[in-house]
Formats: sequence, C-alpha cells, structure tokens
Amino acid sequence: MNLLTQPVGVSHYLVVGAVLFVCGVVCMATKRNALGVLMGIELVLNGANLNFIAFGSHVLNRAGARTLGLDGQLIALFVIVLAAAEAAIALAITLNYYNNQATVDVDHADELRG
Amino acid sequence: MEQVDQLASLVPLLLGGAWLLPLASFTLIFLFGPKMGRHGRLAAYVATGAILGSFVLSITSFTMWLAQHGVTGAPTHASHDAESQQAAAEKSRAFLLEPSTFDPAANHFTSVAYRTDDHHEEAGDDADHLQNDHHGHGTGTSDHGHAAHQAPEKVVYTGSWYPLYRSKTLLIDIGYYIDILTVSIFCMVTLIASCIHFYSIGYMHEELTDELVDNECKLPDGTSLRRRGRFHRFFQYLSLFCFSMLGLVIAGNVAMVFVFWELVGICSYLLIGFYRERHSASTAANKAFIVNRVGDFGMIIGLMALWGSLGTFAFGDVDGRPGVFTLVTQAPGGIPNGMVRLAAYDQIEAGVQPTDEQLAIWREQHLGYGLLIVAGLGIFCGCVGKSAQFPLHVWLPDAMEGPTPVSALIHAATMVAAGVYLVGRFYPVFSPEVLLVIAYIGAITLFLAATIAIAATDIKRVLAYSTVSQLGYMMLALGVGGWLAGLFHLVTHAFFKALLFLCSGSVIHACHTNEMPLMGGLRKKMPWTAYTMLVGCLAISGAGIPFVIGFSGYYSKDAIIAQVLSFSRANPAHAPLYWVAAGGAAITAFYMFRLWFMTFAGKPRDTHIYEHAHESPKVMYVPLVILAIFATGVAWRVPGTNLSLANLIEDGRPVTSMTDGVFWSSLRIPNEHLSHSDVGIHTTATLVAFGTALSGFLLALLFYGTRTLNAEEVQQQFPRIHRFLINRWYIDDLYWAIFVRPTHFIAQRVAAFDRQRIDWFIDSTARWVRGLSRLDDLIDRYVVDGFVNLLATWTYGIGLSLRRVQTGRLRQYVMFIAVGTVALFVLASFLWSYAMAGS
Amino acid sequence: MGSDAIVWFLSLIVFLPALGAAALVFFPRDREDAIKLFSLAITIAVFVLTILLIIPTGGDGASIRFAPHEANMQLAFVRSWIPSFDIYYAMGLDGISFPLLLLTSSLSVLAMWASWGITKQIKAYCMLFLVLETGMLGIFLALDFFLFYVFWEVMLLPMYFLIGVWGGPRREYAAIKFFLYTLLGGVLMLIALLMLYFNSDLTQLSRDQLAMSMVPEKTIVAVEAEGQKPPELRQPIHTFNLLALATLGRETGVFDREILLGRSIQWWAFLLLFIGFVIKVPSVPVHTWLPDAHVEAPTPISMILAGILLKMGGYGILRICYPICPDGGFDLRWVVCVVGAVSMVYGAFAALAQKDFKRLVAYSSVSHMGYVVLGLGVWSATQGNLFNPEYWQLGVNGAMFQMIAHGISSAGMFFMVGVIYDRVHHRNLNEFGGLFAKMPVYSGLATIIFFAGLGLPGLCGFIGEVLVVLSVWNFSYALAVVAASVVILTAGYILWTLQRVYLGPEYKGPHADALKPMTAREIGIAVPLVVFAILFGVYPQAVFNYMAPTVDQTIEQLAEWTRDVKTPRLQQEQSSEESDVEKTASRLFKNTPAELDRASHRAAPVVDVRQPRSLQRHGAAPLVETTLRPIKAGAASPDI
Amino acid sequence: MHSPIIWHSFFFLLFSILACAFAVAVVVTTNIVRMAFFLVVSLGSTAGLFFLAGADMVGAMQLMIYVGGTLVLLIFGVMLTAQQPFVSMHTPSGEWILAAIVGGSLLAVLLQVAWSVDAWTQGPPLPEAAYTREGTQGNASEALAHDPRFAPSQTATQLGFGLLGERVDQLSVKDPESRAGMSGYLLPFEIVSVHLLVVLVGAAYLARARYRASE
Repeated sequence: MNLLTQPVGVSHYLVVGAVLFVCGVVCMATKRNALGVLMGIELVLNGANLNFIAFGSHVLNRAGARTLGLDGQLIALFVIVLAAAEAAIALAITLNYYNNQATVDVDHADELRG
Repeated sequence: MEQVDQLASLVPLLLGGAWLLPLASFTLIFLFGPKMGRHGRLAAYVATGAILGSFVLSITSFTMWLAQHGVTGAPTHASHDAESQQAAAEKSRAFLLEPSTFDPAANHFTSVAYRTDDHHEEAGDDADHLQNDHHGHGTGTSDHGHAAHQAPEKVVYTGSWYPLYRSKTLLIDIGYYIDILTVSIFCMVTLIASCIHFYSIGYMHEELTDELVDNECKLPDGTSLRRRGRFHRFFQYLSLFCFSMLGLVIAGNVAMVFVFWELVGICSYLLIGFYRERHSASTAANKAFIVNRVGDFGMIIGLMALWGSLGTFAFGDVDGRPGVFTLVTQAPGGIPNGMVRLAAYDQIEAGVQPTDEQLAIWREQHLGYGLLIVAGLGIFCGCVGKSAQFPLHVWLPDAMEGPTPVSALIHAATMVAAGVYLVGRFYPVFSPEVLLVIAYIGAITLFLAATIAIAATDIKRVLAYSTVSQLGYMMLALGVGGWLAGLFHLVTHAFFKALLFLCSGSVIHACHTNEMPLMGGLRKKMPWTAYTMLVGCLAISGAGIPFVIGFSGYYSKDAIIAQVLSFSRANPAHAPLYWVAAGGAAITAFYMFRLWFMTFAGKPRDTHIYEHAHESPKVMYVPLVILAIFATGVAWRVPGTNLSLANLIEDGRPVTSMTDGVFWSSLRIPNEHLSHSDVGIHTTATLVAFGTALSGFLLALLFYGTRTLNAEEVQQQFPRIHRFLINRWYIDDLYWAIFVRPTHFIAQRVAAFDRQRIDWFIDSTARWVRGLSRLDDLIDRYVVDGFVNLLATWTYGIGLSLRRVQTGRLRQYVMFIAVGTVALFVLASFLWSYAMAGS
Repeated sequence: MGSDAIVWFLSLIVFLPALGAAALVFFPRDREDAIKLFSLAITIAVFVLTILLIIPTGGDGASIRFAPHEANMQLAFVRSWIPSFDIYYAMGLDGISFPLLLLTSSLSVLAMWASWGITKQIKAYCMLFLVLETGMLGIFLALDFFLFYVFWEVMLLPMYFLIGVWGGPRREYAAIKFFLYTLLGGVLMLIALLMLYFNSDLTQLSRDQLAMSMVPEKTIVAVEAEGQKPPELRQPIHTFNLLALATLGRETGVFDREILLGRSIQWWAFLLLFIGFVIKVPSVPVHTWLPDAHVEAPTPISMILAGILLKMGGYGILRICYPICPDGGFDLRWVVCVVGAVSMVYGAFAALAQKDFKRLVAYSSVSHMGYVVLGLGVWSATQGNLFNPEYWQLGVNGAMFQMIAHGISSAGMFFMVGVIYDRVHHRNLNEFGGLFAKMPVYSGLATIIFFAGLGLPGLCGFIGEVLVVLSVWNFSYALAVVAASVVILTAGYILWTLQRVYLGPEYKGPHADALKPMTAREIGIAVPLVVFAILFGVYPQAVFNYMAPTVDQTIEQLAEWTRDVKTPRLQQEQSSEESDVEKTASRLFKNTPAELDRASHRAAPVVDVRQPRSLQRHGAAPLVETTLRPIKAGAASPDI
Repeated sequence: MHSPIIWHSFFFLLFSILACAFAVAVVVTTNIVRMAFFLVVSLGSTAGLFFLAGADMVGAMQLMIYVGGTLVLLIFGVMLTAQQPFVSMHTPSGEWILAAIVGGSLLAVLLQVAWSVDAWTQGPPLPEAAYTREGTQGNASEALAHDPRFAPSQTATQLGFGLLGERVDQLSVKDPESRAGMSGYLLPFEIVSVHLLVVLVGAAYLARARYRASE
C-alpha cells in the first residue's frame, strides 16, 4: 500500500491525532515541570482538534457522507481559544505557585494528597 | 277486720322497733361510749334501756297478737277438736278475704295487685320501688293457703324492708317473716337479755375503773396485767348482739338469716374475746368464729342450692312472689320445679324442652330431690356450727372464756339456740332423709356432751356441755319430727340455762374461780344464788310430778322423749335414738345435781375462797329470781284459757309436705300429734323421762350429796374412760391433727410454692433472660459489632489505600485517567462483542 | 357527638392532675408543704368534679350529670384524634366505669393525704402521683381502645418509679417485677388490640348500630358510601371504638375467622386480653408481682395499687373481653372461673402462712380479687339454664361490687399497716400484739376494716362475696363449693392476724415507745374508708343503682347472644361430630351386616343427644368412645 | 492501473510525520526550552494538516493563536520561572516505563478505533480521469483541478457568519427542520469571548507579583 498514491481519509488524521494525543498524555504523565505538563495539554488538545477537523472536513470524506461540516471547525476554533485561555490561566497559576514555592515541580504540589 | 289490717303493719313496726333499738344503743355507745359518765357507766343504762324498750315493744306486739288472733291452740291433746277446727276455718276465711279489706289508699294495695300477678315478671321496676319505699309495712299473707286442707291457716306477716340486691326476678333483701313463733321468741330473747343486762351491771362493775388488774393474764415478767376498764365496750357489744339476734329471729329470708347469723357470730367473737389480753380468750374467740364459719360454709352451699334452683330466699310469700315454703310444700313430692329443672340441666342442655309433662317425668325419677337434700343439709350445717352440734361443738366450751353474762345470753339462751330456731323455721324444706341426719347428729351430740359434762370440773364448762347436750336434744326432737317439742325445749331451755349460767356467774363473782372442787357449802353464803340455781337444776332435769305438774323442763323433755319414742316405733331400725334420749335424761340429771352438790352442798373445800365468798348484789340476784320464776312456770297453761307456751308454738307450726323418705323409702316421720294423742306413747314417755331423771338425781345424791359413793374411786377404777372424758373424747386433738395442722401445712406449702416455685420460675426466667441478653451482648459486641466494625475497618482501610491513590501528584492522575480510559474501552468492547454475539 | 361542655368537663377530670403535675414544675424544690398542699388540692378538685356528676342539678336537661338507673353510655363524646388510623378521643361513662371513677378520685385524695409522711423527693413524687392519677382516670373513661391502651401505659411508668424510688429495701426488684409483668400484659393487649382493629369492619353494621355505638357521623357517611359500592370493591373500615367493637363481636361474624390452631380471632383475642388483664387483677399464677410490689411500695402507693390498679384488670375483662369476644369468653369460661376460684383458695392459703403484715394483706387481695374473676366468668346463661342471665348478672354485679368494696377495704388495710409501720418500722406479725391498749382508736378502725375484708355482713366486703358465691351454683357445683370454702380460710387468716397484732397483753416488738395514738390526719384518712365500708355494706343499692343497669344490660346481651348465636353453632358442631362418629363407626364395622348393626347399636347412645351425658359416657362402647373426640369441656355439664 | 502520486497525500505525510516526530520529541526532551521549540514545530505542522483538511481558517488560527500567542505565553512562563537556566527535573525511569505502557495501550486502543470504520480509511477517490495508463498525462491534471482537495477552500466567511449566528454553509438545506438546529454559534461565541476576558483578568490577578501587594 502506497500512502502517496492513496487519498488521505479520516483515519489517517485520526492516527495522527491519536499519536499527538498519546504524546500529550505521556508528556503530562512524565513531565515534572509544570510548563511541560502544560505543553502536554496543548498536545492533547491539538490531537483532539485534529479529530474535529478531520470529521468536519469535506476533503477527507467521500461525497455525500455525513460530516460535522463547519461545526467541526467551529468547535476546533473554540478549543483553540479555550486552550489559549487555559494556557493563560495555567501560566498564572504556575507563576503563583512558583512565587510561593520557588519551584515549578508539580510533584511538590501535593498538598491535596489524601 | 280493721284490726287485722292494723296489725299487719303494726306488728312489723313494733318488732322492727324492738329490733333496731339495740342498734341505736350500739351506735350511741360506739360513738360516745367513753364519754358516757365516769368510765362509761351510763352506757349500761343506755343499753339496758334499749333492751327494755325492745322488751316492752315485743310484749306489746305479743299482747296485740293474742288479742287479735287468740291462741288457736292446736292443743296438744285436741288437735282434731271440732271447735278449734272451726276456729281455724273461720280464720282462714278471714285471711282469704283480707286483701279486699285493704284501704285502697294504702300502699298495701299495690302488693295485692302483685298477688294476682302470677309470676311477677312483668311487674316492672317502678312499681317495685314504690312497694319497697315503704319500709316497715308488710302484708298479712297466708302461707300456703292452698294447702289449707292439711292444717289450719297460719297467721304470718311477711314483707320486705329494703333490698340489698335486686334484679328482675331475684331479690335479696332485708325483710321480715312474723308469726307467733317470731313474736314469742322476741319476747323470750328480750326478756332474758333484759335480765342479763341488769345482771351485767353488777357483774361487770369491776370494769368501772381506770386501772384494772387482770389476774388471769400474766405478763412475761410474772406480774398481772393492768389495763383500763372497758365497761361501755361490753354493753356496746351486748347491744350489737341483741340487735343481731333479733334480726335473726325476725328475718324474712334465709339470706337475711345468714347476715345476722354472721353478725351474732362476730358479736360472739367480740364477747368471747372481751378479755382480749388473755391469749386463751382471743384464741377461743377465733376458734368460735372459725368453727362457725365451717358451718357457714355448709350453709352457703345450702343457700346456693336454694338460690340457684328457686331464685328466692324468702320464707313466705312476699308481694306475691312465692317463698321457699310455698314452692316446696305446694310442689308435688316436695320438689319445686326449679330444682327439677336445675337437676335436669344436662338434659335441657342437650335440647330437651322442660315442658310441664317433661318436668313431671323427671320428678318421677326424683330429679331435684338431691338438690333439696343438699339445701336441707347445707342449712343444717350452719345450724350445726351455730348450735354447737357434734362435729362442730368444740367451740362452745372454749367460748366460756368470755364473761359469764355473755355465756348466759349468747352461749346458752339465744345465739346457740338460733341453730335450732333456724331448723324449726326452715322445717318444710327438710326432707325426711335430712331430718334423719339431724336426729342422729342431735343424738350423738346429746350423748357426747353429756358424758363430757360428767367429768368436767370447771363450773361453766359443765354448763357449756350441758348446753351442747340440750341443744342435741332439741335437734334430735326436730329430727324425729318433733317440731313443737324441739322449739318448746328451746324456749324453756333458754330460761333455765340462762338462769344456771347467771347463777354460776354469781358463784364465780363470789369465789373468783371456776373450779368446783375448790367450792362447796356455798349455799349458806349465797342463798339466793343457791336456791335459784336449784330451781334451774330441777328444771333442766325435767323434775315434776308425772301427769300433774312440773318445772318447765318437765314438759319440754317429755314432749321430746314422747316424739322420739313415737319415731322409734315407726322406724324400729332407729331405736337407738330413743335409748340415747332416755339415757341422756339420766345423765343430765346426774351432772346437774353433781354441779349443785359440789358447789353449794357439803363442807367448804377451800376455806380461803369460802371466807371471801359473799352473796351478789341485788342487781344480780333479782334477775336470777325472775328467771327462776320463768324457768319454773313458763310452760304452764294460764288457767282458764288456752294460753300456754306449747299452744303458742303450735300456732306457728309450719306446713310440711314430706313424711316419707324417698331414698330410704322405709323412713317415716310420724306426725307429732300422734305422740300426744296416743296415750300409750305419751304415758310411756312421761314415765321414762321421770324415771331416768330420778335415777340420775339419785346417783348424783349418792356420789356428791351424801358422799355414800366415792367419785375418786370410780375415776381410779376407770382411768382410761376418765381421761377420755376429761380430754373431751380427744376431738379437739383430732381436729388439730387432721384439720388445723394440715391447713397450716398447706398454707406453708402454698406460700413456699409462691416463693420457691413461681417466683423461682419468674426469677430464673429473668436470670435466663439476663443470661441470654448477656450472651446477646457478647454476640452483639463480638459478632454483629465485630462484623460491622470489620466492614468499617475494611472500608476505612480501603479508604486509606484509596487515599494513597489520591497522591496529589498530577502526573499520576493523568496516568489514572489514561488507564481508566483504556480500561473503559476494553470493557466496552467486551460488552459490545458480547452484545453482538447475543444478538 | 357529645356537647363541648361534656368534652371539656371530662377532659378536665382526666387531665387536671396532669396539668397539676406540669404546674408543679414551677414550684421550688424546697417548698415541700406547698407542693403537697397543691397536689392535695388538685386531687380534691378532681374529686369534687367527679362528685358534681352525681349531684342532681335542676331540671336543665343540658346539665352534666350522671343519672342512676340508666344502662347506656352517658356523658359520652367522640372527637377526632388520629383520623388516619380511625383513632378517636372518645370518652364516656356508664354504670361499670362510673363507680370506679368515683373510687379512683376519692382514693386518690386519701392516698395523697396519706403521702404526708413521704420525705424523699417530694416534688417528683407528687408529679408522678398526679400523672398516675391521670392515667387511672383515663382508663375508666376511655371509650376508644387505643386511648385505653395509651392510658394503660401512661399509668404504668409513674407506678414503676413510685415503687422503685420511694419503696422499701427491695424496691428495685419489686418495681421491675411489677413493670415487666404489667408490660407483658400490655403487650398481649396490644396484640389483641391490633388483631381486633384489623379485623373490624364497620360496614357490617347498620346505621342504627353505628349510631348506638357512638360512631361519628362522618364515619357513618363513609360507611354508607362504602356500602354503595359493588361488593368486590368494598374496603373494610376499621375501628378502635370499644362500643362498635362490642357490637361487631356480638352481632356480626367478623371476628370468627379461624387464625391459629383451629381457634377464631375472638378466641385468641379473648385469651390474650384475659391474660393481660388477669395479670393486673392479679390471679394465680401470674400474681407474684403483687406481694412484692405491695411490700416494697410506700403506703399511699400500696393503697392506690390495691385500691385502684387491681380494679383495672376486672374492669378490662368486663368492658373489653366479654363484650368484644363473647365466643372466646364462652369457650374459655371454665378457664376464667377456675382461675378465679384457684386464686381465691390459693391466695387465702398463702395469706395464712405469711409473717409479714403487708404481704398478708397483699395475698388477701389476691384471694379477694379471685372473687371478681370468678364472678365475671360464671357464664351460666346456657341452654341448660334456659338462657337465664340473672345468675350471671348476679355474679357480675357481685364482682363489680367486690371491686368497689375491695378498693375500700384493701386500701384501708394497707393504710392501717402503713400507720403501724410508720411507728415501729417493722411488719413482722409475730412481733406485734397488744396494740388495742396502746392505740385504741387505730385498733378499732383497723378491726372494722379487717372485718370488711373478712366479708362480715354490714360491711362492704360481704355483699360482693355473697353475690359472687351465690351466682356460681348454676354454673358449677364443684366451683361453688370451692368458692364457698374460702370463707373459712378468710376467717382464719384475718382473725389470726387480728389476734397477733391487736390482741394480747402487750406489744412484743421493737420501738414500743413509738406507739403513739393516731394523728388527726391519719384518722381523717381512715374514717372515710370506714364510713364507706359500712355505708356500702348496709346500703349496697347506693352502688347498684348506678351499676346494675349497665351490668345487667351487658350480660343480657351476652345471654341473648348465647341463645341466638352460640347455641345453634354448638349444635351444628355437635351434629357434624355425630355424623363423623357415624362414619367412623361404619368404617370400623363395615365387614358384616351383623357387625354393622352392632356398631350402630353401640354408637346409638352416643349419638342420641337427648340422653343424659352421664349415660352417654357409660353407655358408649369403649372402641367407639376412643374414636370419639372427648366431649368438649365447654359443653360438658358441671358434675354434681 | 497506475496510480499517480497524490500530492495532497504527500503533504499530509510530511506534516503528519513532522507533527508526530516533534510531539514525541516534546515528550522525550527534558529541557523545557527545547520542549517549547519542538512543540512549536509540532503545532505548526498540525496547522499544516488543518490546511490540508480544508480548514484554512482554523489552520490560520492555529498558527496565530498557538504559535503566536500561546507559545509565547509559555516561553514567557519558562523565562519567568526558570531562575536557574535550563533546569531539568528528573523523572524516574520507572515512571517512564509505566507511562510508555499506558500510553502505548492507549494508543493501541485509539488506533484500533481509528481504523475500525471502513468509510474513514480512505478519502474520496480521485476522478476517474486521473487514473490513466502510465505515461498518459494531460487529462489527469485537468481532472485534478476540479478535485476539492486541491481547490482553495474559503471557510473564513462561513465561520464568521457561523459565529454571528448565520449558517451560510447550510443554505442549501431546504428542510426547515434540519436547519432548525443550525442557527449558528453566536451565544457560545459571546460566552467564549467573555470567558476569555475573565480568564485574562484572572490570570493577571493570579500572576501579579505578591511582594508588591505586601509592600
């Protein structure tokens, strides 16, 4: 199977989204730096966005198939915007945390431990 | 006619007044006794005045009765006299007309209406109230007018004063049943009671002090008891007794008899226990009451048998309700329908309709006769107790612990005779079988008590046994059909026995001892007492010149022996009764003269006592004289008239319907007139009575008068018999062994059962429950709680372990999310594949 | 139903003591005299209120007055209380309850006055006492079974504390014993109560019957609405109304369903209720709480206990057991009577053996209350007696009178014991003696009271005892003889007691100098008791005028029920038994015609009901007899 | 049958490999600054994928907001928090392994899902004309010119209207019921805008220097 000669389908996008998503998750799971975790989140969101776009795209679906259409893109837009907002607030939190703890190691932030 | 009308309401009024006067006196003394003069001296006058008033009222009604009705005299010798028959017929006509003579405005009229009303069931309560609101009024009725062919009409006033319990047809009330017998007994009781009240004023004067020394009651430290005098209490109890006794006599029904029966019993209790500090006195009082209660137990059974079958207690017909007498005497074969019906309970229960024909069939089978016997025996049981007859005679000798006037009044003249009176009153209900039992009981008592009296040395005890013995005579007489003889003897005995007791009291008062061996020769010191007592002895022995004249006892004992003879001729199998009666006459004379000789004749045996002895004050010996006069002549006929005690009593004779036994068909109760009219019987009896009495007297004279024979020698020769008699046939010991001790034993067992078994059960149940609950507690604590705690511990542990999961580490959370997601996916795919496979 | 004035008046009677108890809360603890006086005033006020009921007031028909010679419920009212469970606040008086109400209110006054000697925790004592009085009054007034039960339990707890706190040395034991016994009774009653409630159905009654039973108009309407429905849709309407339950028990078959061991609801309910009440009476063998409770309780509480509490048992039996469960009562009449007779004898024997004065009096109570049970149970209105209710009426009247009389005499006796105990602090019968000399007034009054207990004519004890005993004969000869024999034992223990305590030369026990004459207060308590003992003994109509019509009516209804319902039923049962016998016989002897013939011949005496039973018993061939069910105890005749 | 190379696919591969590779790099790198850089590359590649999917507006937004905004923000954060430059926080290797396993299994699951729907595995085929015998050209490019993959997409207008509440892309749908649920995103848009404002204010508040307040 030659990827180059085949039309790209939704699944391909989904695979890429999955990879991104998993990378994001792994990133979140392994990074002790709060900013690293944030980046993982960004990756996860991007993976998700990719899926939305793929499901909404008329390019990737066969004609006549039901797609999300423009909704996918709109949702992706919202996700982007909210991600930005989230990043802002997360950074603020991180800064605050840093101000208090003089570190950004999330493993130190375990005061809510049970 | 107008007079009849008045009398019917007047006599009950008078006698009712006579009855209630002592109650008033009792109440007064009860409330104000201690304040009545110094030491309550006035109480004696109150009580005496009351009983005197009663006496006056009784005599008044007696006179009025005689004036109105005369003495028909079914005379002892002329019962078939044409003249008297005619008189009787006239009278009966008068009585049959009587209702119509009532003033319509008077309340009696309603009662007449009742008489026409057959069963009185529909009469309604309002009218009943009306009737009973008029206490003291009665109706003159003729008792069993339909049986008039048997005997002349008898004058009876019955009525109801007020009810104790009333339902539609049942009625327990306070009422009256007055015939000539009632009136006579009223006079007798009030007369004797008056004498005894006077006597008591003298006898009890020792009580008129603040500090009385009772030498017979020793304290543990050896000194004699000192106490306040209780003069007024004595008279208070006497008054209560008189009230109760008169109530018993006037009673219109058996229930009322029972009420006053108990009341005289309690008076007896109070008076026997008058010296309550003495243990012997209080014990004797208890004994008297409890032994009487044993008799009452039987009486209650008799009452129940009557009540359950007849539904009435009334003697005579009251307000149209038929009384017991009417029901029994008018029923064929003497068995009222109610008894037949009750006896046939089983069959009726099984569905047989008690129609008239069916009742007749049952009556043929003697159904209900058993009930009649139970009723008769039951009532007689009460009489056995009260009149101290054989199995229950033990209380009377002990009752001598009471003051002597009490012994005279209660335990000689009146109360103990009440049993005989009731048997006489209730005579129509006793079937021949019951009468036979009565006769035998009487005979046994007569013999037993007479023998004991021979050996007794206590002067009062001799008299007590004599009383028991004489009462046995009366019962015997009644039992063999001698209704007149029995009641005749009752009245004469009342006089001479009261006299004897009062004389003995006088002696005791003088000597301060009861023991005859310590007396002797007292007739010089106290002649009044001695000779009045001699009169008493002669009277009780039945002394007299045969066929001419004699003391009162001569007539009555004669009548008894004649009737017993007549009976034994009719029923040869029962001849022993006659022997006992005849022998008893000899023993009577013997022990009475033994008493007199030991006390009054010979030389003084204890000089100290003799020195201090003195004649009693006038207030004591005057009553003795009065009583002696009556003891002598009460049985005499008023010259030129029909009026004699026997005739009076004869007028009160009830109609009986049963003469032949049913269960013992050979049993025959001879008509009493027979013993009087049959010259053979009459003469034999007179001679026998005279002969036996004389022999008894002579024996006593030889032993104790002339001392020709030595009594001690005889005692030593027959020590066993002597001990047997001294110990009263060991009957008390026997009772102690077979009744008292087992009762106490059972009581102890019952109490122990309560404590040791029931309570043990309860307590051990409680212990078990506690044990169980402790176990439960353990289970609770270690099993249930353990389980719960375990759960909690687990949960806690899980929580703790989960807490450890809650690390607060962000990265781990992410891991968990991821793992969870994967797990969800895997799970979902599994389920999905399952679902697919399922579909 | 019932005017508001009646509601308020009766409620005031019942709850005035409770209000008083509430008011006592505001009294300072140390004002003991004030507390006692206030409590006494409350009891007197209640007494006056009850007395007002008998005082005739003008011709005004609306006045609140209890009329004599009237059989039906008077002054009755029904108010809604817990409508969702058909529980009503229903009260009323009739001849059965009214004398007991008067007894309660008057004895409460005397007992309160007798409480002057109490020194411990006066305030609590008075409060509990007053609450107790509310419970007692309520029991006699309640017409709703549930209300009755509530009062029953209300009364229980104060009594427990009064014994348990103010009692003698073994008070805890006595109190818990009392409590558990009574509670057991209460539980059995509760079971029966629920059994009856859930099986009751007002729709079975006619409008007249409902109105007679004091069912409120609203419920009648509901019942009629229910009656309009088609039968399969009808729902039963339950009730706690005692009168309605009685009508249901008598007139309908709602309680005849078999539930257990072949016995009907009625039978079980009667048994449970009877046990519950008889514990209170108390009768052998459930009597042992009484001696302990009496011995330990303080004097006034003993008075209340003996004078009133014991009466609730008898009252309950007459008010609840018999009217509601006549079938059970009929079947168990022998049980009731035997329990009564055994108690009479047993109590008398036990009393004879006692050394403790108070224990003796307690056992005499057992004996005397045995008369009550016996009198209530003598169901002699059977076919054999032609359904004549009068002897049973006599017994029940006697029993009720005996309750009143015993209330007076036993309270008096306990008070008398208390008087002497207050002085010398012991009750050993063998260590008394000679009290007549030291305390003449006391001894005289005590003697009268004890004579009343002895059943002496002219005093109150006599009437009840005699009526009861007389009523027994038509029920059973044997029981009658047993009942009559008790008079001997009674005389024995009472006279022996009198001898040991009051007679004799001198006092033998400790504290001889403490034997002072009675105080005025003590005389004031004793004299009313003595006066009433004499009054009721001499003029029993004073009680019967109020009591007898109701009792007679109740018993007449039961006699009619026996005639119209029970006897046909019994005959039916019997005939079915007979056919069973025939079947059995023919099965046993079916081999040859000769044997068959013989079998029927042998069985004939058994089958023929017109033969006397004794003949049946002897005439039946053994084989047949063994196959027969033994003749039912209920149907068996008393043996002569 | 000769299949021509589809350039669209080629670019897809290029961008996707870039995106994935740099994403992995983000994961494996421990230096936070490098991570930020790699992330930029990865997100940029993703933007390229957006373009390839016909979402030009979203791709543009991706570049502008993420690369131009968010990442700048991140880098600021890095700079503000890293007092010592190049701080590395060591992650225990056990966690790495664990994360790898979990991530791998998650990836496996996701991939399985991604390939579980047949319709998704292939995009719309090329026009018939594009499939020619080897060597024959001309027609094919013409045919491809009409392929939507290569046509410029203009979604900005549609999105703008969508955010303002008008779905111009759905004008062709005649059925009013179907259109009912497509009335645009005005409200969410407003919410998001307000949300953003709030977030910004909040962020400013949170991140403000504390010592100033205390002074």
